[in-house]
Amino acid sequence: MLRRDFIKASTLAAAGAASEACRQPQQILPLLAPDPRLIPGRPQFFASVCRECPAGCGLVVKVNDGRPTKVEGNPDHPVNQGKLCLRGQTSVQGLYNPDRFRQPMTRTARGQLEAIDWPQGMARFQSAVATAQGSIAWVGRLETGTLDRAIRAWLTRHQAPPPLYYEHFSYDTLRRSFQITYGAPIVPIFRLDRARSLISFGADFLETYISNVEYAHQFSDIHSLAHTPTPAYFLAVMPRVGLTAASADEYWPARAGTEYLLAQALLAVVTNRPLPAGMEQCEIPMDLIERAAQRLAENRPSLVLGPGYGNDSPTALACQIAVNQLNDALGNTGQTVLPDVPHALTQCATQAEVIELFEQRPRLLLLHHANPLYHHPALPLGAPTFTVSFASTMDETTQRADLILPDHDFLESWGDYAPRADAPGILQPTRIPLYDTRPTLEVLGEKPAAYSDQELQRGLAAGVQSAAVAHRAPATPAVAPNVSLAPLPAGEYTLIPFPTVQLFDGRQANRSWAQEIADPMSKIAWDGYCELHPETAKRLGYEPNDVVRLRSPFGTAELPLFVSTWIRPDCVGVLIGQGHSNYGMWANERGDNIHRLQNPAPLADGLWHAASVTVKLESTGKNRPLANLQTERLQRDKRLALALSSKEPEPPTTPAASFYHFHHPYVNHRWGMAIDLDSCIGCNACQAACYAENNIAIWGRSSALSHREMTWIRVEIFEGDQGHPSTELNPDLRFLPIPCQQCDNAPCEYVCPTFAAYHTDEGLNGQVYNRCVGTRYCSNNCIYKVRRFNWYTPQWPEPLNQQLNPDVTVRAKGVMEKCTFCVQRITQVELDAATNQRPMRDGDIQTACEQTCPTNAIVFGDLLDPASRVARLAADNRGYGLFADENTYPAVTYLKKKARRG
Amino acid sequence: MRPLALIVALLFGAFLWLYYLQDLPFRNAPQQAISFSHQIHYERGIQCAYCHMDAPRSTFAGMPSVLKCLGCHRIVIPQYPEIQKLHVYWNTQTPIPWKRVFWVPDYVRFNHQPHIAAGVQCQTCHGSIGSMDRVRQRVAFRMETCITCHRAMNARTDCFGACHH
Amino acid sequence: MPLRSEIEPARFTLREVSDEILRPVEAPPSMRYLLGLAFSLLCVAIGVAAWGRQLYIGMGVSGVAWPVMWAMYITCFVFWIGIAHSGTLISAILYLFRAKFRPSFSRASEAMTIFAIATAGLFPILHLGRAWRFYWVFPYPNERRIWVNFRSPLVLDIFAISTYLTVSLIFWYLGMVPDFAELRDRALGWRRTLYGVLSLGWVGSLRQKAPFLKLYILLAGLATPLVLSVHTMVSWDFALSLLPGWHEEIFPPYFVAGAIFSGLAMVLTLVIPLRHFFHFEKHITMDHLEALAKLIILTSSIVAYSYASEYFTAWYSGDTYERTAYFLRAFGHYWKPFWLMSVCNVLVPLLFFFRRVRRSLVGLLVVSILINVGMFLERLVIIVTTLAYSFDPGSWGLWHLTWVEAGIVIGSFGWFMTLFLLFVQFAPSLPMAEVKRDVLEAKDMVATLSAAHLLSEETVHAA
Amino acid sequence: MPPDYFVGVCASFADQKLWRAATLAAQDSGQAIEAYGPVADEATMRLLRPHSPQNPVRLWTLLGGMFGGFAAFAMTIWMSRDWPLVVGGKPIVSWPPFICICFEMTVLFASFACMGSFLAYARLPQLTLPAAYRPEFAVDHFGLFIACAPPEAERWQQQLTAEGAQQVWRIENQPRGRLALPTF
Repeated sequence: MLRRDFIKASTLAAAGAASEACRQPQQILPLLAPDPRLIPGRPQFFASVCRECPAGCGLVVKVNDGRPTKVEGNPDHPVNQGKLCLRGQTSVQGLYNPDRFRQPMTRTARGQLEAIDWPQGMARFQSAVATAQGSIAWVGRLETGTLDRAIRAWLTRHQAPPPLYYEHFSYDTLRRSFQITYGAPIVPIFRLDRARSLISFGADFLETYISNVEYAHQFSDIHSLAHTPTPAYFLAVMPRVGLTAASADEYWPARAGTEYLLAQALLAVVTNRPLPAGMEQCEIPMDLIERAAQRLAENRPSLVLGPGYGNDSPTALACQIAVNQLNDALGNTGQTVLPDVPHALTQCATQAEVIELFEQRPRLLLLHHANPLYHHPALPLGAPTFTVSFASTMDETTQRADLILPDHDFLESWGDYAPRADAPGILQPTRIPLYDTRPTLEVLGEKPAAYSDQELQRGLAAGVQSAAVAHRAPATPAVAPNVSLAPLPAGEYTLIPFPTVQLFDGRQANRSWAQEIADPMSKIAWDGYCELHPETAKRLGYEPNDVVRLRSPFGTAELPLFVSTWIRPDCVGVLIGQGHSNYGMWANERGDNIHRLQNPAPLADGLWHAASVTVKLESTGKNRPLANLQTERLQRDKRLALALSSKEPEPPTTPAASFYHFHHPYVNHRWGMAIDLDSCIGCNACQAACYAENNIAIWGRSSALSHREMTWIRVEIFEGDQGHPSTELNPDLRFLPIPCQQCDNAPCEYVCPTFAAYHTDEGLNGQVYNRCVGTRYCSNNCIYKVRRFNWYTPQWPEPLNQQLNPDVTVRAKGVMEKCTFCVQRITQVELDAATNQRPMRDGDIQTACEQTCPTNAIVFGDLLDPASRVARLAADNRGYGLFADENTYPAVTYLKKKARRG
Repeated sequence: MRPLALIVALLFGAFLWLYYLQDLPFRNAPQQAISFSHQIHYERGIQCAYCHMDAPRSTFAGMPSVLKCLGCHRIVIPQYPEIQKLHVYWNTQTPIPWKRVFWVPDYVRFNHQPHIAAGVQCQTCHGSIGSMDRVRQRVAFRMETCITCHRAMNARTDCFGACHH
Repeated sequence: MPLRSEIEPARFTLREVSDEILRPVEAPPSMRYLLGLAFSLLCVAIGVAAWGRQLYIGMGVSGVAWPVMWAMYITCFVFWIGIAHSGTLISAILYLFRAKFRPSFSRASEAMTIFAIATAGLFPILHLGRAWRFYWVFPYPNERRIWVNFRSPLVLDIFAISTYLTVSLIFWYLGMVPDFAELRDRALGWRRTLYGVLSLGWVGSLRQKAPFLKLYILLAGLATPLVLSVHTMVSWDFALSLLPGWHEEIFPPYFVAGAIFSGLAMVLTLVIPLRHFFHFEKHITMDHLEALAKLIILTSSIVAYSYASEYFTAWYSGDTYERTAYFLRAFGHYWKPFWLMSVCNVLVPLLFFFRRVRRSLVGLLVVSILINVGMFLERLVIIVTTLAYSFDPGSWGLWHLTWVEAGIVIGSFGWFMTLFLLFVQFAPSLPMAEVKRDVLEAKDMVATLSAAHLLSEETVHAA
Repeated sequence: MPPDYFVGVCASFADQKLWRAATLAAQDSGQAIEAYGPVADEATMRLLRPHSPQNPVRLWTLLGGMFGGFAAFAMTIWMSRDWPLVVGGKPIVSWPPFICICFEMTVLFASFACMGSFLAYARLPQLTLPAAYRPEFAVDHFGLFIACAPPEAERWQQQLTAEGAQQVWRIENQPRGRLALPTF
């Protein structure tokens, strides 16, 4: 007789109180009219284009019951081929940003912003346009296609100058150099996948340079052992090792600003002309330059990229021109550099034009998703100018606006965007608008020429249209401007403002995922910081986490210090993207805005340069602890991230003999994963996809300070290993993504008292949330430390709770959680296969991290099926298990990185 | 001895309420927006799948749209007061706020699709809805009910893979 | 020739013994006692407040984080269980050995055992993330048809601790039944009813004393292996894991020796003030305290040997994980507690080799308190440094104390002292039956020896 | 055989040796007696041997222990097999950890049996005290009660006073009040 019957039989009078169940039953709202496409409970998928940055990757948005929950790359889109970077994954948080405008607002006489309704808003807008009589300025984000045509038509109708498309990374130097060498100021298309050897003089093409997902994908095709037997050779020449230089085969720490000498030297060697004067300034031995030039000549076609935003010094133009001439001399133009296929960024206004526009103080300024005052704090904006902002969230510039007519988020609106001619993409709304916002097209009242129906249909289905473009021969080469570099004054350091993959130009600062997922290189979360070499820090007497005041001729900024060997001793690196004062709950108070340090005016060559400033360092005596999520960078002899040693191939680490040879009775599947360390570039896209898919909680900086982030797959970074230590000239950096290893002999399972952790019949290490009482012994005993604990009850500020994935349980306070190999995706595919009576093919199931990894480093599959990719990779001689000698039999196989040549 | 027994009874009752009785929804048959009677419709030969048509293809069994009700009730007894309520909902284009009777906690991933595919009858879990005027939960949605059936039909009883993920 | 201490009790009469031992119980509580009780109740209030806050807000308020998921709570758990073991050692094991100095400590240390387990028992519930579901660790039949994982060291702990509490409770309470009987006869009003109920109607008749003695010897026999097994299972909480620094074979004997070592120190810390305030100097003589000090030297040497063997095996095994773990335990972030622990546990007890220290009350008290500080730190160091510096350097992290954890630790000490003070007030701190037995034996011995003219006149006169 | 009725003679000795001798003599006389004393020591027990050669508590403790051990093994194995979950690559019935639980339950049930048998044989808990019991028997005097009909009581009184009893008095059938209220 079951216990409950026993209770029923002996229940005392207390049972009378069981009237209405005290838990309020939920409500079910049916549809008004049946809709054949909408199956409640099943997700729908809409194609769109990501507008998080000008790269314009294709999106497939998963919508659960009318609310988008996850975005993934569109496999058919030529730019990103199904992949997305960290920023792309956080675009869902842009839609559900808790700090979005709910309705139009206007500035009252007292200077306060107060809410108004749309008719009032439109009336004030019309009156402002009328009084402006043509002195109208449009400063908006880069737009192409319909909206671009509408804006230009509207401006010409009001006798106003054409719009200025403001992007802080506007590649002014690149366009000016192309105007000099090829006659047209364009941003070209780079084809990394055709290059046999690659040199970058500062372009961080794996992080923010033009189209980082496309380049990451192409870079992996030419550089990873998994995709090519003869990997290409990549040399990075920059004063600081960023995420891009971390994947380089060779790294020259050239003195900031002397890159142009190296480019000219390479050009001289390739075209055997005399070397330029002053080569000793760049502190790079000549034999290295000869060898690099020889390697460039042998492996054709090659590709040489110019300086990026981080080393956009006064000599950047000379360097870029030398790079263009080098590409010409090596015959790369037309092969890997396509100067006559302009990227959409060509339409962007240069920084100088924007600065000059703000000086003219137009009577009416229209801001469309642009935040120039954050990047140029010194710009004048005030009294005579009536500012109308179409931004969807408050930012530094909109804070000074007089009228705010909030635009839809790009996931709620129609539109189209073509990063380049042969890859236009169409945006379509994935939900009814969250708030009382209106698309800017409607506010302007323009009627653009519509797409034809079948174009629209094809575009909506595929999300992309393809059109062939002819390549044109280059114009006559021009002379390089003579420029010289002043020696660094004593006590001053070159400022290197480096952008990062998660914050871009500061646009994604109010995304909790972008802030919580640690910076790929420094592993610091939730804070802006400055970076100094250990010698410099010791010489100046600074300790890590001390707050240092950087004083430049134009302003000061106080930032906590992070000490790392990946920057030249005479430089100080500052992370850009943080330092917002009025941008939202997660973005504010993350350190000072470093753009105050930069030179607000353009230099003599008419271009605004980001890294044209040297700063003095002063200690402030204050201390601000940084949330460093990985303090230890040396893996010692722990055989974590291994490289193929050039000596004899080491035997694969096989588990030691064991008394307990208990063989799991796997019948149909044993899920496993293979992670190729040679492909992994450490961009953390997998972490963002995992946060989006599995409802992972965020608790902010104070929790990150004590290591309480909840990431299910952490990417660790190591410098070399016991065999070959990482030196400053050749930093051998290795990224190691660690999901749950789903071990067969899982140390976490036999210590759990309530069977919350146990082994499923399909090889997964199960974590049953409702059975867990929170002893946390499983996390202690896990040698990979992949198990995380819910310290508090997770909060999702309204409306972020609409982003929660209905297929995954939202965990409560006091419960352990860990990577589940996206078990909700596994069971859904298994169910569909079972109901349709068809076998499951390898690749049917893609975990969230595998799906978005730009370099295909992660492969998921069934280890029992010998034909599956993961089974083949598991048997690869490069394959090894993490801590395999501890007899945990992990289901994740890591593939060794190739030995570092250089 | 009198007060002692009372205290013991109270304590025992509190324990029962806290851990067992409070979520026994046996008696609850919430008053719905429209007092729809399953019995009348079932007797006229309307099968479950006619209104709840998403059961074989989704986690959620699906609710009939307002228009589907109107399909018949535009003609069948339109003047009946409950049907008048239906017309009011349709004219004001507001969905009918049905109160949920059968629910499982958030940590249980119940999916109708495999159950319908395995040929489980609706009455097995939802009780004889066909004979109910006001829907009332007869079978307790507790783990014991599910596990007994899963073991009998040797369906998948893997805690993490099947239900709790 | 018998030891002087053996014939010392001959001087007292049985009534004198009864009056002296029962005086604190029957006298109204002194102001000092009430002050002490109030202070410990305040500490308990602090502990309850801290735990309430942790329950309401979440485990995040305590200092534990990733990867150090256990810290102060499990340290307290092992510390208090350790204290409990020496109580059983004195009352059970020494009873089997017929040790002469046993009666003077046995009741106080048994009480210490019960209250230490009662305190330790709180921590397995208190450190849970979902403390309100602690009963899921017991294998009770439930409608979910799910049982408990008997392979988990935590479940072994549950069985061990509950058995140990039950057996010690039986042993302690039945041992006190004769004393309650005497108290019943002397008390009036509600105290008579209380002691009447507690004495179960004991009258000291032969029919009751024969099975009583047999019960006492059997329970002592059962408690001895139980003590060793309980702390072995507590040490398996760490030894059954894979972590370098926990996964050592020396742990069971090391933890048992450590437990008895810290327990003896706690007995000294409790008995010396008890003896002073309640004037039991005649019954708990300096010889008895010195016997304890000698036991402390023995157990301290075992603990010292264990430290040395841990480091030797780590070095000798050549395993990189072990070497890093043990090197960083001594020179990592937590080097201060480590070296303080080593001094307190290894060097300080060496002072007991000097007779002057062994026989001075202040010396005994100071050394015993330092030993307990050392043993508390030892558990903390074992737990925190192993978790902080485990296999993967990328997952190294630190633990920092927060006021919630400190509040709960203070609460646990307050809870223990409250129980002990209540015990001292409501029950005799010395087993009167056995003290009287020693008095009678001493008198017989004096009688036989004086008959054989072996004793000097003044000792006979003093008896 | 315990004296079920409360009629007889009771004596109070100050000296343990005299008390032992008197009790021994009374035992030899075959009368139903009951001896009281504040001290429980092995010597007296061996001398007076109030019970059968073996004390029954030992047998019950052994039985309890064996039952506990068997119950533990049965419980752990049955529960592990009732819902067999594979954990950490260990077999379903992994008996090494089960042995620990078996040992703990053995000690637990042995203690319960030991306590139970002691309370049973000592006939505790009793709500009323025997008439012969005096408060000083728990402090420093030793008592001896001899159940005898009134006629022989006189003889026993002389004998006891001869043997050195400090005080001797007659007990008639006076049941005590509730909760052990000994008279002074």
